Amino acid sequence: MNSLVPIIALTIFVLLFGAGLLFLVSLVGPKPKNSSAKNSTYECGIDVQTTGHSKISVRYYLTAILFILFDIEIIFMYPWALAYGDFIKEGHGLYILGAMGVFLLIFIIGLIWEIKSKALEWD
Amino acid sequence: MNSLNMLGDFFLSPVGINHYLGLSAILFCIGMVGVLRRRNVLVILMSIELMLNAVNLSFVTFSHFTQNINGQIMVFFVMTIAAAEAGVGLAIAVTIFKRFKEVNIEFFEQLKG
Amino acid sequence: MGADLFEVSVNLVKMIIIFVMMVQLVPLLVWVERRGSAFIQNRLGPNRVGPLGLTQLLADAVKFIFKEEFVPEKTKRFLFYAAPVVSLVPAAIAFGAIPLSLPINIEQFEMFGSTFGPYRFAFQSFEVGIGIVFVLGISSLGAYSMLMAGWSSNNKYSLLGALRSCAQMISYELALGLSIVGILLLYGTFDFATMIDAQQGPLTFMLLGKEVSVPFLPNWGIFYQPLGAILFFTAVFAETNRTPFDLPEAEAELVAGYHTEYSGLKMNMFYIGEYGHMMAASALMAVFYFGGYDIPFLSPDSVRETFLGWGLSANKAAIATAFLFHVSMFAKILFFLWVFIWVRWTIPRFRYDQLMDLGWKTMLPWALANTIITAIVIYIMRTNWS
Amino acid sequence: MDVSILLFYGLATIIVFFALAVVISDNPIYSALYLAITMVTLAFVYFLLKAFFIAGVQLIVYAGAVMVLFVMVMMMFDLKKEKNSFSKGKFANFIKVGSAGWLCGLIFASIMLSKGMLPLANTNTPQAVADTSTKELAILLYTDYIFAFELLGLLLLLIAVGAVAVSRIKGGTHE
Repeated sequence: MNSLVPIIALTIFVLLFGAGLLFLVSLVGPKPKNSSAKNSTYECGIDVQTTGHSKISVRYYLTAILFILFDIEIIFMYPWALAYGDFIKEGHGLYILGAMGVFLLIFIIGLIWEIKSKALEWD
Repeated sequence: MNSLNMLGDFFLSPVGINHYLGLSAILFCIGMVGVLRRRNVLVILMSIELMLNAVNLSFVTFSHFTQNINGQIMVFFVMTIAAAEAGVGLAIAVTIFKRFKEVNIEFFEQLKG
Repeated sequence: MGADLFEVSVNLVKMIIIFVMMVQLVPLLVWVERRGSAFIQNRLGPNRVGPLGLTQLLADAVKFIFKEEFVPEKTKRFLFYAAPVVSLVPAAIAFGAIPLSLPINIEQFEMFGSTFGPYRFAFQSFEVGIGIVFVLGISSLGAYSMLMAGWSSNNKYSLLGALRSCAQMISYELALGLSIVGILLLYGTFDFATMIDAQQGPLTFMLLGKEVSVPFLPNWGIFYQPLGAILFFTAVFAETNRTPFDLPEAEAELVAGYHTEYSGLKMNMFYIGEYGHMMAASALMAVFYFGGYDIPFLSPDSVRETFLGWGLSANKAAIATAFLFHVSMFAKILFFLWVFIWVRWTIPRFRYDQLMDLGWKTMLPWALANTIITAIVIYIMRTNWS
Repeated sequence: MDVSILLFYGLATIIVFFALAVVISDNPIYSALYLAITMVTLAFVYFLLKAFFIAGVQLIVYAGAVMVLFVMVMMMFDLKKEKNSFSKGKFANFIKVGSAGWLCGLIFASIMLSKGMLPLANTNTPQAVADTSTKELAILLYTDYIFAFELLGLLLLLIAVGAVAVSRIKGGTHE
């Protein structure tokens, strides 16, 4: 709780700072003169060809899914890394090394499979 | 004790286990309404995430108020499963979307092996 | 946040000062970047406005403020405006969680006829116990502002750039997260201050139950984790979307990436967010691998004693010591910021498939190897074999 | 008025508001962004409950990974505002919302009625340090729950294989 109040206060302050700055600038700056050429979506000077959102390669979402799975495996290593020294001090070093060894083995098999299966190829 | 009394008790007492559990119950039911009423499969997946979060919240609450760390481990596992579920669910949704251009759950009923 | 009004207001002011410092450093860095790039490319750079072109910063600021507020048609207006504002938040909070110097311990003192104290002010916006995990989590929220900007612009270049930078960010977050495991193994803590405390003094480690000391080297993380440091710094480049990994802004194919449709101050806010990320990353680099606010061979206590010897009161000595060590931390941050700029103008941009290959197929396995080697070496060194 | 009461009710209001917005908003991209806000606020609630590491994991996994994936997929789909975002049938909808509300009331009533039945520990222990509580968690996770932990590793591997296999299915317009 001690650290929560300043975090929330800083978030609110930064949001207000940004929004206030944008608002002030919109008061100061010149009023926009609109024309259809200026208002249209930027497409390197030609007329707008597509409606904005064209088809996008599925690889982006495949990358994101694999990221989530590996990210969780990495998160599982954090408490392990934190308690590693304590385990060694109590003489259970080999146990904790083995426990994570099996997990890391699964991780490595997964990584090798992903690379071999060409799921991570971009062309 | 009548229900009005109970409500008054609830809001005037200092924040304790009941309040967190109440928040968790509200979140769970909002997620449930989403699952039942929405027809977009992605929004349904998100509502399920909301329900899982509600369960996590109650786990953490019990863990805190009974000073038992087991609850937090459960939360850890639930988060893992939830992420895995979201990954596979989205993979299936994307595959169906690229084939049929459809995310409506009622359309999914007509799919055949 | 504090027990009484004095403590609360000091903490608030401190928080705002750190944020404003971060924002104020951005124009200065832009100037350094322009002059530095000119220096590297054998040009002059901006040198007309004021001495060394320093007042160029002011001119730029004025220009940004008096730009026309312009939104293209068919944009989602709310998200279009929200994206640059949101991009400030992760950087500011991540930077606020990193200790910039020793905490200041203030003893009881009298002011305006009443006594205050004792207080302990941390030299950072707020102390979070889970420092590393919190900073990683908060900085991963940076992806939202990009996606919001890319999607709300209703422009295919924006959307493509946003997706690209997002995929790039998350790919390198793996290597980033994994390279930190080595540091966690080494220090056994999430807390930044504890980590920095462990890096004081000369290089000392346990070898097979005996303590070995190397008196001429500081006890910094870089000597234990050289590979981890390299991986971390490389991943950070990709996280902050800096060259050689600034693929989202590849002009040849994507115009200007997710901020194609942005102009004026809104555009500038994205830059503040980017530079804020760079500052947080530099500070993390200093904390993890270069001893944080540590000055080699100079312990805080001896410095405080010296200040006390000069006739300063205990409170003033504590403040002076904190600021002295803050200078050390700040110098390290500035050095790494200069390395960011230096690399930008030295190494050409990667191609997108090369970038993804580097992240997934090179850096992730190496980070894994770093973790395993660190674990085994720590096991061998710290176990009591007798 | 204690700060923690203010904090709890503030955070709870934000959570409930944005959770409702997720369900009500008829643009799925906005739904996903609202859900992200809900997740971040929930992480703050975990802070309030002194589950520091869980709060960090919530930020990294839910807010930083899962929701980013959702937003990315939404943007790829380019979904417009939906015309039929809710299921039809007045009576059916009434039953659906009613049953959810009934469940909510039921849980509330059971919470209030079972008040005091759970032996609560003293939560006013001195400021829990994040490191020690995380170490406790780690020791439990790698001793009592070691089997579940290794199984989860295996599960994640299977999911990765499955996701790649599913996305390999031929056909459709997206490359």
